[in-house]
Amino acid sequence: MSLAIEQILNGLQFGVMIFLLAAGLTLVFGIMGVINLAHGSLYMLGAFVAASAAGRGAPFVLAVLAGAGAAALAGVVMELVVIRRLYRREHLDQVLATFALILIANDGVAIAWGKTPVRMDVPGALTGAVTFAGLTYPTYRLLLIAAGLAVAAGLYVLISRTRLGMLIRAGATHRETVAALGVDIAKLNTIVFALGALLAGVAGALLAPILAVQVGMGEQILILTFVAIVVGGLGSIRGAFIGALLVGLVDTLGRAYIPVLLKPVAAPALADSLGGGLSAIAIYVLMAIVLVWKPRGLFPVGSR
Amino acid sequence: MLTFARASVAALLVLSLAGSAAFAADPPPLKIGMITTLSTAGGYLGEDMRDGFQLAIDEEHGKLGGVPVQVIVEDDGLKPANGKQIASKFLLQDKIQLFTGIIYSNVALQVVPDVVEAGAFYVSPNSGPSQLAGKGCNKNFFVVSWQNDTPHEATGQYAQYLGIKKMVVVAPNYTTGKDAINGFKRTYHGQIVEEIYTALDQTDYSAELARIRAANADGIYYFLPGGLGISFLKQFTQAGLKKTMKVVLPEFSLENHVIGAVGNDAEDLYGTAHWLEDLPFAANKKFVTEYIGKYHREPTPYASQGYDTAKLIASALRAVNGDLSKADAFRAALRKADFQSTRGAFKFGPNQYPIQDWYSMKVVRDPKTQKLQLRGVGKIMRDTGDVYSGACKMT
Amino acid sequence: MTLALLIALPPLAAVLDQPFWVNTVTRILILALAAVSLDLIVGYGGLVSFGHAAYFAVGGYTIAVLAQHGIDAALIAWPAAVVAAAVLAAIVGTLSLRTTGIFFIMITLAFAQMVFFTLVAVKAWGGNDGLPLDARSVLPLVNLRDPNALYFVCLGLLLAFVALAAQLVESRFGMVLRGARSSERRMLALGFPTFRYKLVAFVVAGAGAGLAGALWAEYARFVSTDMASWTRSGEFLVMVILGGLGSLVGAIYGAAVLLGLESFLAGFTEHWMLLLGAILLVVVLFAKRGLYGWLAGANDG
Amino acid sequence: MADTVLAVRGLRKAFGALVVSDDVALEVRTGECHALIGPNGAGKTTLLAQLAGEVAPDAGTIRFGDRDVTRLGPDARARLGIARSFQITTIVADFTAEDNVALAVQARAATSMRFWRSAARDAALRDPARAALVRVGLGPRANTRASDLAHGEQRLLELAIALAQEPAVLLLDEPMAGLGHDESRAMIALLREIKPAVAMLLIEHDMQAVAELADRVTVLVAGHAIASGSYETIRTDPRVREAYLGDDG
Repeated sequence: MSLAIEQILNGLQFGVMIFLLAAGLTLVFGIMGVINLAHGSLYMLGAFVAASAAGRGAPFVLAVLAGAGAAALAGVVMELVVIRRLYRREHLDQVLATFALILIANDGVAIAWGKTPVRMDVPGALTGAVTFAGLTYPTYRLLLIAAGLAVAAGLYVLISRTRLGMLIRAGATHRETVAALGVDIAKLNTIVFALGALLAGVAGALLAPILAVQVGMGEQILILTFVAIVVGGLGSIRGAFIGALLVGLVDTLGRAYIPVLLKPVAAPALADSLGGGLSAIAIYVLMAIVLVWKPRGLFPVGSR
Repeated sequence: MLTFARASVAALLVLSLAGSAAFAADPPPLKIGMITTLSTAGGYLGEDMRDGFQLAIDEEHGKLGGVPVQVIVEDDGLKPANGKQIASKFLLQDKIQLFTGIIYSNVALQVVPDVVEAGAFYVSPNSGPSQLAGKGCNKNFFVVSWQNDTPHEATGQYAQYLGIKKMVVVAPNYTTGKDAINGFKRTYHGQIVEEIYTALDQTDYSAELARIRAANADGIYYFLPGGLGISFLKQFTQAGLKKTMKVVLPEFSLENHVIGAVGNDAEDLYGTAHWLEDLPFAANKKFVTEYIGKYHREPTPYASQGYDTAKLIASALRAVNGDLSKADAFRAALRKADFQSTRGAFKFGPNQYPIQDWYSMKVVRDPKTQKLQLRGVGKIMRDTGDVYSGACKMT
Repeated sequence: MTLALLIALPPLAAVLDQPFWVNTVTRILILALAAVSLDLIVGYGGLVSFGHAAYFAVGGYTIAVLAQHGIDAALIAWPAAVVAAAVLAAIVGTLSLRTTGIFFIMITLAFAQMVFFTLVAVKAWGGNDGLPLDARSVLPLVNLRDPNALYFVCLGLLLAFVALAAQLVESRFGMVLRGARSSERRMLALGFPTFRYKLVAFVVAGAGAGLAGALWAEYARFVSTDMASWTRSGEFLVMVILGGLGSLVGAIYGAAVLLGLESFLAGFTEHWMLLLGAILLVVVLFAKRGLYGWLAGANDG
Repeated sequence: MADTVLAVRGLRKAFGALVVSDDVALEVRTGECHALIGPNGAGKTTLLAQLAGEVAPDAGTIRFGDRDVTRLGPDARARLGIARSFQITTIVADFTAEDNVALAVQARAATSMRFWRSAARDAALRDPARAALVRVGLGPRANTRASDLAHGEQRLLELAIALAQEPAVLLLDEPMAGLGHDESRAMIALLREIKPAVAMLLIEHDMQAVAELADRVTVLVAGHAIASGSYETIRTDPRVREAYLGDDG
């Protein structure tokens, strides 16, 4: 029983981290209509900068802020130099241009930090595990869940209660109206993009202590993120949240239970490797099922 | 008409661009084609290997075995198709007769047959696939590192030696991973309570770690190359599992890059390797000092393999005075393995894969510097070849 | 003139002692075939498939697996590869074509990933080590072992497919397909069951990629899982966009330029990806209709 | 046989709490123009979309002749002979005017799964297409890209496409929208000319056009058909004046 709860917590933790990336990606798509494949590169940058800062003795919180700030700054530059020119272009052009950005970012990071994975430790106070209700769970993972949920709540408040949020919501469905209100759309776009980049940076920095911080780490998680926002319905923060949790849970629980469930019905060696194969494709099956059932995701937004 | 002209100009341009690297330099130096992985997440392995190889050339000021050489390095991007393309360029355009460099077996399996069929030589610094060790062996194919199964056999042996009763084994769900686990099982005879296969692009291992905890084993072996292993080890330690389980690893998951990336999490890990930084051989001491002096980073097995590969090639080039058209003599010289390996005794088996010693090692904290270091503990296997060589009928 | 150059290439390469040219261009021709087939659905049907590598891989693996079982007659193996890829495309298309836009991109990617992970896990087909072919298939009258013969077979099949695709997009069928790209609602209102048209196009494109995969297996005498990887799908898309959407021939230029650049830059510097990225970025930002638009001398407007 | 070609009974459609069609009934007969008027947001376009099959009703039936077509998709209905024009011009922008009409001709033909012959040189498509263009006065513009046509010309092209389908029922969604005075006159004349051969359902804000074309008028307010009758009856109906015409003054 406690194992099941642990696995659900694991799925939740993975899900909220995916959400941090998914939120930015879905906002940028919802408001600017841009598919940004280079979102994972901002996440990578956040991780590298945080690791560097921590390596130079910065306290953990400062290191995370440095990573997030660097990603946001890179986001602003990216928006001003490249993304801005893609708003009115076809999705395909956006895909190609942001794919090119991935190549540049990966090689750039390799030049700046080298190809060897970089180290970042879990802060000393958080290395242990917490025991509650007969369950032992790593403190740092609990922190990740808390941080992810806090950011989600913060985003909810930002979107639903503030003027910026109002503009973001309006911008997703009624671009012209927002422009007519006298709002500087270009500035709004830059702000939204920087916000998305910031969240990606936060995710990178928070995960840096438990992941290999290395070139190419952005693409590993990028596909999962896209699956999450597509399952949730593009452009919807709520959809991204549900989608990310679904992906996190399906992926984790698939890895936890598919091999176990197969054991009684298949030869052990086959069960292990077949189970591994099936759990690797579980999220893709999830996405295919959702899209066959609801071609615009679980929470479709407006008409686009 | 203009459009056609432009189109064909473009086409010509592409062709000449693709080929122009070849027009750059003419011999005297003997060209060695190095196809390796420099980009992608696995790029640092190729970088180490290349730098180790280069170190041997620098020792001789641009020569190997007294023969001036020029190494042409190209990145395969971890794509077998790219490796193949580079190989045909090297073969057909640059007329290269001596190849090395490939890190990953899936690339090697595509490239090596092309190279040896063309009558050229391939000396592998890092990949010894089983397909090319038995029936598929070839007289022009040499492996300096190990047969792919052997590091895992050594690790199994060590786990056995450490008296671990119940093990969990983990590997990615692909052929190399399954081969690794089979290799481990060949020498480990305790109980394997859980066999876990992970995805190739996995970053989060929490689900697996919960399964591992539930399995109540007292030891774990995993083969997760590069970043996969780093992520896994960090999360494994985080989950507090290191307190209850002994971790026994093949050298891929326990080398200086890994230790650098995981920090204290590496403490008290066990492992096996065919080469160690602190092996007491003169050739090794020289290599380690020079490598750190030149590249300002700790050497890895990949670096030592690059260096040894270059030294082996040097010994054979000296024997034929750089004339590769004396293929039989060159081959015979390679077979002799008349060079000082950084890992001590080294000779080739009948399939031209190495026969060598395997060491056990442990991560310990240096009492003076407080730095974590890999220290040799002892020999775990002596003069060990591989199980496939019997099937090799060299022609 | 480009065609004349392509036909003259093998003798020219022989005279200049550059056999590598034939090898390189064969590779370009095969991948161009896959790119052209993708352009058929992306450029004319507006169906951005991010899983085209799956059909390429299925075509290739069909050849290799048949060869594994001793079937090496090209006249059996090649059609089998085409049919296998077409069947897969029919299944994926049936399930995917209800979605549009980025949803379609992602669902095609999902199916391709399933193919990829399956190939990685099936040990009988070599898993991630891939599967070698002992020899090229046997074609009556033509010796495929001769690089020049293989070259001309690839060239011929590429031209045949381009001709077929060009015919297709100009036909009644093609009019409906292109119409649906720009206004699906209108086509439905006219009475066209657009789903069927898109599905047929999707299957033809899958078959084309399957043929390319089969040729790749013959050319490389090896199939491996990276044939099905999502980066491979991405490369096909880059070729199509680079060449210019909806021009068929453009995809060939796209393939040539991408592969040429990759090969040149990788020979030139370790940081070739940085340069490649910068070049792609400049092209997409400034040459709006792709290389074909530029080559055709058209104004970018 | 009664002349009723399209008959709607008890049609109901709601988007969440918003009821857009509330128990709507209407009929369209051959040779007759049935106009559908009502204030903005009354549900006219959604009603038309249900007739065309783009939107599925929650309840009610739609009969075409003696066949129930309520559950058929738009393409199936089009093949039976229900054609529509769009309020916002929906043509294939990068085809020529003639290509656009040729598609409609092609749609009528038995199958378009023809892969070999070039459609551009297919006289069986081109001749009727050109005839339809000539009929709406676009003959000289046949080879112009649709996106290069002026707005009024695009509206005419919409009509030519619908005509080329040779439908039994023609659903017109504001054909006069955005037209100048002279263009409107020409459009009305054209519609009068083709009226005898088809059953016509017309959504229109231009009351002049409704007066000239409609044999019967149904007034839709908030999804509800509040009145139906001749233009004169409707014009004088107090409920209608209150709900609709009153607004216009």
